[in-house]
Amino acid sequence: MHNYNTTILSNQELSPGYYRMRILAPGFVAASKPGQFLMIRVSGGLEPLLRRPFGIFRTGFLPADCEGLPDKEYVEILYKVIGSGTRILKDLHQGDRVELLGPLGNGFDVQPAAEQILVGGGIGLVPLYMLARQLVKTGNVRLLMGGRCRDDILAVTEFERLGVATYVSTDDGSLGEEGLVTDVLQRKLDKFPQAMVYACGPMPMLRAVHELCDLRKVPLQVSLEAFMACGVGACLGCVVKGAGHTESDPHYLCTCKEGPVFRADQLEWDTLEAGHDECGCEEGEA
Amino acid sequence: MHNYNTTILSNQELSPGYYRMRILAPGFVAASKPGQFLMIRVSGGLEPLLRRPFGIFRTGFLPADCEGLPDKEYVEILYKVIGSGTRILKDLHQGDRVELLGPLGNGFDVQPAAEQILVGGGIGLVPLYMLARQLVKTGNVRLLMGGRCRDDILAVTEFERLGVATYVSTDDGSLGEEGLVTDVLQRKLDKFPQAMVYACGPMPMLRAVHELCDLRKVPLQVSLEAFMACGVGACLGCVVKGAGHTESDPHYLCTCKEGPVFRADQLEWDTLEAGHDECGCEEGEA
Amino acid sequence: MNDRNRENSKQPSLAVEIAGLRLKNPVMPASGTFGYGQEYAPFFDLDELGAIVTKGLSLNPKAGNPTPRIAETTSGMLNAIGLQNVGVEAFIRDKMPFLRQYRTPVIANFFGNSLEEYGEMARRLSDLPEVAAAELNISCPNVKKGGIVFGTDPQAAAEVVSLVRRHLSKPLIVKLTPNVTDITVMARAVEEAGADAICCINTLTGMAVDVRRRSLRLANLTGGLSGPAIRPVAVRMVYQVVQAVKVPVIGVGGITKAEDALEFLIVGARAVQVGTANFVDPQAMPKIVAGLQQYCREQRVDDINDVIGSLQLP
Amino acid sequence: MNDRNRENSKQPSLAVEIAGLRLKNPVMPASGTFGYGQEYAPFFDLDELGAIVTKGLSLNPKAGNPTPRIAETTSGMLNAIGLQNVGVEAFIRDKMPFLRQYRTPVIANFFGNSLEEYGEMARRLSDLPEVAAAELNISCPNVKKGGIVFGTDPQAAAEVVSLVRRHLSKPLIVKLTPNVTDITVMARAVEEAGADAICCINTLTGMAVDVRRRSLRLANLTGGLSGPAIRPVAVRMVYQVVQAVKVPVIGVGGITKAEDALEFLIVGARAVQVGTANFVDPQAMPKIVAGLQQYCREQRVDDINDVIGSLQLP
Ligand SMILES: Cc1cc2nc3c(=O)[nH]c(=O)nc-3n(C[C@H](O)[C@H](O)[C@H](O)COP(=O)(O)OP(=O)(O)OC[C@H]3O[C@@H](n4cnc5c(N)ncnc54)[C@H](O)[C@@H]3O)c2cc1C
Ligand SMILES: Cc1cc2nc3c(=O)[nH]c(=O)nc-3n(C[C@H](O)[C@H](O)[C@H](O)COP(=O)(O)OP(=O)(O)OC[C@H]3O[C@@H](n4cnc5c(N)ncnc54)[C@H](O)[C@@H]3O)c2cc1C
Ligand SMILES: Cc1cc2nc3c(=O)[nH]c(=O)nc-3n(C[C@H](O)[C@H](O)[C@H](O)COP(=O)(O)O)c2cc1C
Ligand SMILES: Cc1cc2nc3c(=O)[nH]c(=O)nc-3n(C[C@H](O)[C@H](O)[C@H](O)COP(=O)(O)O)c2cc1C
Ligand code: FES
Ligand code: FES
Repeated sequence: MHNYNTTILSNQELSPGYYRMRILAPGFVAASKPGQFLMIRVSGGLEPLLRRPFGIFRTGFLPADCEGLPDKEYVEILYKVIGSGTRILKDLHQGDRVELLGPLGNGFDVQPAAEQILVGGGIGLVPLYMLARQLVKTGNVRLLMGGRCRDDILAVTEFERLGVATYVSTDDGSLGEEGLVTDVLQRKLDKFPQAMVYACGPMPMLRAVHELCDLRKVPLQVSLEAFMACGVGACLGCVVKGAGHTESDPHYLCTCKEGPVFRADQLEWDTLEAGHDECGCEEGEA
Repeated sequence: MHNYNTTILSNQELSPGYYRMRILAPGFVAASKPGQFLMIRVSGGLEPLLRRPFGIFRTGFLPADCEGLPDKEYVEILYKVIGSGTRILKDLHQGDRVELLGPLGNGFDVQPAAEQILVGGGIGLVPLYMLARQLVKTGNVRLLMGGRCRDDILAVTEFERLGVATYVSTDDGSLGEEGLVTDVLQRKLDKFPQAMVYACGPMPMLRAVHELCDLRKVPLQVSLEAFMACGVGACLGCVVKGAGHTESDPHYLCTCKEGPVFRADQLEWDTLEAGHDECGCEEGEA
Repeated sequence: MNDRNRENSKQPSLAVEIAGLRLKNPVMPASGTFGYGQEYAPFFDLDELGAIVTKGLSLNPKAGNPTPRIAETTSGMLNAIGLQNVGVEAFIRDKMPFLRQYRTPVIANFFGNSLEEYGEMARRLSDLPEVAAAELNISCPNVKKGGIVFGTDPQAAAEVVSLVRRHLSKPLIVKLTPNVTDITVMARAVEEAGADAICCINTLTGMAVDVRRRSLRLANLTGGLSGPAIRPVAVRMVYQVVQAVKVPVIGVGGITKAEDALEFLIVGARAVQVGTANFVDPQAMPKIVAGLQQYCREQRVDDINDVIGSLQLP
Repeated sequence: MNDRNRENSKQPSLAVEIAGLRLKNPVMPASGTFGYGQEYAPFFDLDELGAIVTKGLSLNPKAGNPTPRIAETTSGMLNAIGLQNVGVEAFIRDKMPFLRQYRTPVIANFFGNSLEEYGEMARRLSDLPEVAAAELNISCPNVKKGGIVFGTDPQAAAEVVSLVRRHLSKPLIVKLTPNVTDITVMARAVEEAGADAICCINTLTGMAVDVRRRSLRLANLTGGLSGPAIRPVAVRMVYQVVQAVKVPVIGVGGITKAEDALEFLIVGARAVQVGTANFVDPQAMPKIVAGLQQYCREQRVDDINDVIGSLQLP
């Protein structure tokens, strides 16, 4: 876990409103586990004040022709433009400086299995790439990727290049199958009842995924979002209620430190929505 | 007086810490009088919150090869990097947007005379250029330009090109004569007792100029600085005490609206320093 | 934003009513940040505003504080103008004729240096047909006599409000200071004493230091903090006051854009005032009015009154 | 900056003393923004700090408020954590061992849900040799029982302070809320009741609205405003308290850099706490310490104590 003052290598629009940013990050390749995140201070000033959390999409080394740069490890994020912070982020250029804190949190608990199913909703696909890269070594990996429309479907070919079988669905049918990603999941679970499931996306999707898996006793790990101030477990702003939480015997989990990835059975699903309802995009993505 | 959302045409360092910025400003050529100023919002956000006032150095038309741009009138400012606002300003580039309010305030009362003496201290030279451009039509114009060192002496050749005789002095003798600009003024006033004097610069210099002129009954106009919030006479933040001011019969003048140029006899010189002491640069320029 | 097609539908109504005063929209300047109106006339038609609120007026001209009077802070500014004003007679003579050109109601903000002066000012303002309502400032933190005592003590506040109420023949808005432990106590006190509406908040008392010189950045030592920095405090207090009283509440503090104004309207303010933002952007207010229109269209609301107080509690 | 050549001169001393506690420099975290220390240990050596201040502790573990608990505002943030904490026993068991590795004094921030609990906590903290001093929070605006009554009423505050004073065998710092009409009344009350030092300010109560959903952005409705936005209010209150009491004052509120810390020191704070800035930059505090060193060199001051209270009044 480090606090970097580092340099942006590239920042490109992937599809309307979605960007990919590559940032120099010495030490990140060895340090990052699938499902971890980082926090970025998008401005050297105080506007906006807080850092913004983003999943680590992937880490890597620069190709040889970039030698001469101070360091060759990079980290990549994919982000959706939502509000003040991401609007500033999207206007940054190669060579601009940025403060980066990470890698943060606990990633996925990677268990070998014959059948692995990843479920991504929109930008929730981000933490699944490094996970897939690891899982393909030990079994079949399927990515079920959902979004409202074709613009929300990102980086699918990159997963395919890893050898992941991808299944795209959109609410409006503008790409892949028309319908919810959870409909696809249901079919896959019927077919592969021994699968392990890993999901990241908006809360209504996660809840539906949880219900499908719970019914079938399929092990599920989910990556959550929460409002964060510190990212390191100090402010207690990002908590979710853990299973068995009561007022007199509180059992809170920090999304930043004990998460953002949790086993489904660690969480108190009944109360999750309330706190999380606010954390979506302004237009109420589902 | 207009509120523009306009475009920066250029922004160049003139000497260490001093910049010249050219901004598209339709209508400015006809509207601007020598000694007026403008206010710039250096950021579209709220940091810094308030606009920064800058004297109008000059206005003009773009040469023909720039045709195709939305409008061809520009305004130029010269500025010194002092704090948060000017630090942002210096990093802006051609094509960046900027909000500009102006022209503001009352300029110099331009009176024809055979001998005209302009006294500029450091960045205080700014409002004198358009004044000189007008005055050279009717008499001899001399610019006495002072600074702490050679870096503070700006744009002198541009005055010379107008036909202005220039006399440079620096505290450390690194350019021109070693000594205070007011020493030069004293000699000139001895020689041209009928001159009219126009001055802009730090308060200690203005006070010394005032004392020299007052003694000799030479008419003096000074351009003042003050902390400003609105620039249009609404907040009453920028006031100076006018001659004859008393607590029971207050006579305040707004630097932004009734100034920034005042006839020396309009002002209550005894009290000027107190309020103005704060308005200098952090290192206490003199 | 993604509802361009809905924009053709009929214009939503922004009109609101405050203590019998009908305003074409809920946006007006905050006293002391808009001069006497004329200063901002070059930038937009003042008739686009719900009302015009004047700089605080007193019986006699007032010199105000020594300079420096303003200092910028993070997302805010401190001012210690000290209620400098031309006095009510000069206002009538020199400023009213200009304002008479407009149809927008004029609200005269005023204060006194003593109980008698407050009463006298109320009588004087009653005589002026051009003044639609009066806004009583019992809250300016800068001038000891100008209000700090009245503004933080419920009994003293009630006393001055009922005095003014007796002498004033038009709607009385009372403006409260946020520098109190419990603003609802003040709000209830002035409501009972006869306020027709409550305006809050005035500035929070603050201070800034020039660390190189080790001196204060305002000659008056302290000043009033305004601007976006104080908005969360202002929204909270407006929410509390709305719960505590029956009279309409005007929300003020840190509004720079339509979303900010909406925070106040949603927690129940009937109108809003825009202060420091006028300095940042002289066209802030017409932009806020346009933004409220757009919000109503996006939210499919025909009447801004349906937004006012529409806060969903959990 | 332009004084590179002076940098060779001997290191200025930053050491200060607060109620018998010697701190190697005046910079420490604000309670609740630094966890129990361990969270920030990856970013710098905690021994670089003047002291470590813990998250507020209570006798029993405390669940805190529902989420969302935080919301960003202009140059500030609202929090309604609700004093969630592991309780003093778990603190001793799980957190103290880590802190024992450091030489920097540990200040335990604490609160109670009742007078008895405050007393019990004071006794419990007295037993712990690792705790150098206790900081009594009578001011958290979030939890009704956790202090709002004590924090805004001078009598109630005096009562809890003298109770704690009787049971506490180490220096007692009392932390005040800014949500009062006159902070000097509170400061004098707690000084008389036995506070060895006063810390101010806690957060200003605020509120923020999600205008699309027309709901509040915190589940708890209101929250505490912190960060640069509140600094002018904090500096003013620290200045006032310094004038009003004899005990040392610790300044807190909106500090992000050395210049900000210096504002507090110059008006007379003996030390400062850094809160929200830790979230913005986990290395904010060591940078502030370095900035204080540089300032002393630039101002040719050998001892930071010569800066403390050095404000020049006009
Ligand atoms: C662990 C984690 C991983 C994330 N990974 C990604 C990712 O890979 N790609 C991506 O596009 N987004 C990701 N997000 C969401 C991302 O942090 C927000 O979209 C972003 O902070 C919005 O900032 P803004 O300033 O543009 O929006 P604003 O609405 O202006 O933000 C205001 C405040 O709300 C917070 N906020 C807004 N939306 C969210 C949200 N959904 N979750 C948490 N806080 C929010 C901001 O951080 C900020 O504090 C992640 C969030 C978390 C917690
Ligand atoms: C009428 C007028 C004309 C001016 N013309 C010029 C010019 O042509 N070129 C130039 O370089 N400077 C000029 N100045 C000074 C210029 O406005 C300040 O240097 C600038 O505002 C500093 O901003 P900052 O954010 O960099 O400094 P900061 O110190 O961060 O500013 C903080 C606050 O102090 C104010 N401030 C700081 N210094 C001054 C000052 N000297 N006068 C007034 N307010 C100040 C800022 O506007 C801001 O509100 C002029 C000032 C006035 C009033
Ligand atoms: C420069 C200035 C002058 C002010 N003068 C007055 C005044 O004369 N009377 C008054 O009631 N409030 C006065 N105020 C307070 C504002 O009306 C308003 O309550 C406060 O600034 C908060 O709003 P804002 O954050 O939008 O500026 C003044 C504020 C400023 C910044
Ligand atoms: C997330 C958060 C939690 C806090 N928890 C506590 C607490 O437990 N006890 C306490 O006395 N103050 C608490 N505070 C208040 C801070 O200690 C500090 O007084 C306040 O944040 C102002 O300082 P700042 O502007 O530097 O953040 C908390 C503040 C924040 C932001
Ligand atoms: S974000 Fe601060 S504890 Fe998780
Ligand atoms: S700057 Fe507002 S009156 Fe001059």
